[in-house]
Amino acid sequence: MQSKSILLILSHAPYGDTRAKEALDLALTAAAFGQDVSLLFTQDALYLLLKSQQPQAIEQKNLANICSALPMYDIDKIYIENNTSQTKHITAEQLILPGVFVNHNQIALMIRDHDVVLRF
Amino acid sequence: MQSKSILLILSHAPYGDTRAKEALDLALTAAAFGQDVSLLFTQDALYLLLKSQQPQAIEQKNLANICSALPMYDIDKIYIENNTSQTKHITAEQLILPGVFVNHNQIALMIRDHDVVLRF
Amino acid sequence: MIFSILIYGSAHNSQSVHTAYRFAKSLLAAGHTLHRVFFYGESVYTASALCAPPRDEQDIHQLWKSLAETHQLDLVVCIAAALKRGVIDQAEAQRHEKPAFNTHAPYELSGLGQLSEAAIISDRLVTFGA
Amino acid sequence: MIFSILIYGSAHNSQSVHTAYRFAKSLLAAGHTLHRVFFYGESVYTASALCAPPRDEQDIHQLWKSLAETHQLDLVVCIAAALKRGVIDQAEAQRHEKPAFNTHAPYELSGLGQLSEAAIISDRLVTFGA
Amino acid sequence: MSTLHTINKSPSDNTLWQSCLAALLPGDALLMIENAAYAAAQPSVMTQLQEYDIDIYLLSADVDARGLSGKLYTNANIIDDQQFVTLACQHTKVVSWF
Amino acid sequence: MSTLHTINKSPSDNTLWQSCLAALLPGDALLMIENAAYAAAQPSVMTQLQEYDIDIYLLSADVDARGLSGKLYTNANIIDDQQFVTLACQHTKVVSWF
Repeated sequence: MQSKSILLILSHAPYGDTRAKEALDLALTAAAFGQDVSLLFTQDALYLLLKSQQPQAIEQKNLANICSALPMYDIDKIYIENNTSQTKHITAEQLILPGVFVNHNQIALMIRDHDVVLRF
Repeated sequence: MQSKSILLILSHAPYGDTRAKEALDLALTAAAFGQDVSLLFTQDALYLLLKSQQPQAIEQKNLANICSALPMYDIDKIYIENNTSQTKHITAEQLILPGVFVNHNQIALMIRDHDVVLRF
Repeated sequence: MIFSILIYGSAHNSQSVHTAYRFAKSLLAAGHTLHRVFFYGESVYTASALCAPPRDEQDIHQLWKSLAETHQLDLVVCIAAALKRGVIDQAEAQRHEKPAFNTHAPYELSGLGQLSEAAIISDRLVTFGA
Repeated sequence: MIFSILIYGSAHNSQSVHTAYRFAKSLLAAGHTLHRVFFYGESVYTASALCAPPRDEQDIHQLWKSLAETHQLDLVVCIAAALKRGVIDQAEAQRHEKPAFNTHAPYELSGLGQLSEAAIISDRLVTFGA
Repeated sequence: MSTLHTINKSPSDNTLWQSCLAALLPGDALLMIENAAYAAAQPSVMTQLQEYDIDIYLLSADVDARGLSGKLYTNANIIDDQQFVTLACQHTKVVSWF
Repeated sequence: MSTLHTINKSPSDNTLWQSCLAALLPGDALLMIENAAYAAAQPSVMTQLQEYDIDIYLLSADVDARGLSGKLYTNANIIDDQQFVTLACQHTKVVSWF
């Protein structure tokens, strides 16, 4: 089966709805199927990567744990919207996963250069 | 059964989701049950009142028709957020129903002065 | 004090049904009365007994059901919102000639009038939104 | 050209399932191929055969079903998203010991791999969102 | 190598609109569907869109449903569902903002 | 005659937040639940809230779930579910922004 480059853009925070979780499930499946997956964290999705999440208080799965396991599933192209991290006063040290910080221009070019782009 | 004053604040546009329709259904029911219902159109809910809606093209019910029938169901306290109509460049002549234009201060006082306030 | 709760958030795509559940448990624990829980909009899916969540995830249908059975709660599901979404009890399944049904007591299908009545009877009506 | 469609919007609380339906009809009318329609997230409720919309409203379950039968479409419903939401076919009802089921052909429960495969096979994957 | 972007929310979802606009490249196309049709009736949004070297489209069913014909502040192309399919073919991919 | 306002979306929903803030009166209380807990980690939003003569609350379950303790730019009261019920009793009504 041929391979395509897939860019998954996450934009929503964890826990308030299932959007972030379902996007991560999709990323893991695509990687398992041998696709070339890149993950871009924008807007409130940056909150997925915050350390010290304890969602058992609201009876939900820990999505930060899923994120930190991404490299084990061969998803190591992790990008983070630069502007978002500034607006939200979040620094690289507060994140459970290293990523490449990109600006709006670079994001536009990433969207152009991938075969398939899905934004959740 | 005693009566309470109910303020229903609508904030969403018609057709994209069912929120506006379900809020209108609730208003009609509350009025039928003899409640003292006031309706406030804010944000994108102002679009509910635009003339010439033809939602048969997307196979949905015409919500403007429901709105224009509100006075027949004894709902005649209709308020419209002033700021919204300015931002959206919508004038009173474009609306299928007359309403009292209110500003943010007046809205805050309306919320204070009603027994029950539901925002959809 | 007499409370009623209106839930409007999606049963399986929003935190609000669970937040409402915790609020209900807490007000009961504090000795208040919960007159009615009204499920409207996308929250009506809570009443479907066919949901099969993964073992390590919460079963929000079951959580509300158990709480209702323990405290004799009135769980009312908006019938109009439920029928269009395929949440249907035995009586409605017969009326609409459907081959199966997916909800039953303590969840009860009824009209929006039950919400109006709850708003009047209760000292506080608290909404948990989409 | 080979198309696939990913639907993510709520079946009964969003316009997107209907917009996707019109897009599918149009691409088929233009002679293109529709490789697969994949229902994910809240769109999985489309597959429930128990919905009973008012007579004057559209029946989105039936619209997709008819289109699929006319054109032999592959309607795949994400099984993980469906089970947690109570959209369940006969086989899964048995496995999970549920007393009833609410979906059947042409809707088919399957994994997210079907979406990955569709993304590879198709010239265009078009998403209709929440 | 151009992209057809679709967007389906009104400009009240400012976060979504700003993300979408930031992703537009010259030669791309933007199709405003469902509640995004309301954007075409807001002068401020349409003025902002003029800064981009892109083609702008609206779906006629959505414009008619919302009573927006005659209230548009744009010369966007109003297309039907068939032309939506044609647009999807003419661009190398479709990206949906929702 | 005071109101308890609850809000459940992050400040990315700017339209919701501005509507809610415009409705606050002196003596009211604002409880940020679910994704609104993220607001407490954003200095700009908390600075704006300081202009209002209201009490501000957060639900501990939501703060903990999101890993926000230690990242808050506010001295809002962090309360549990029981105290949420108490707040609802202390105010004459509850208005939910969602």
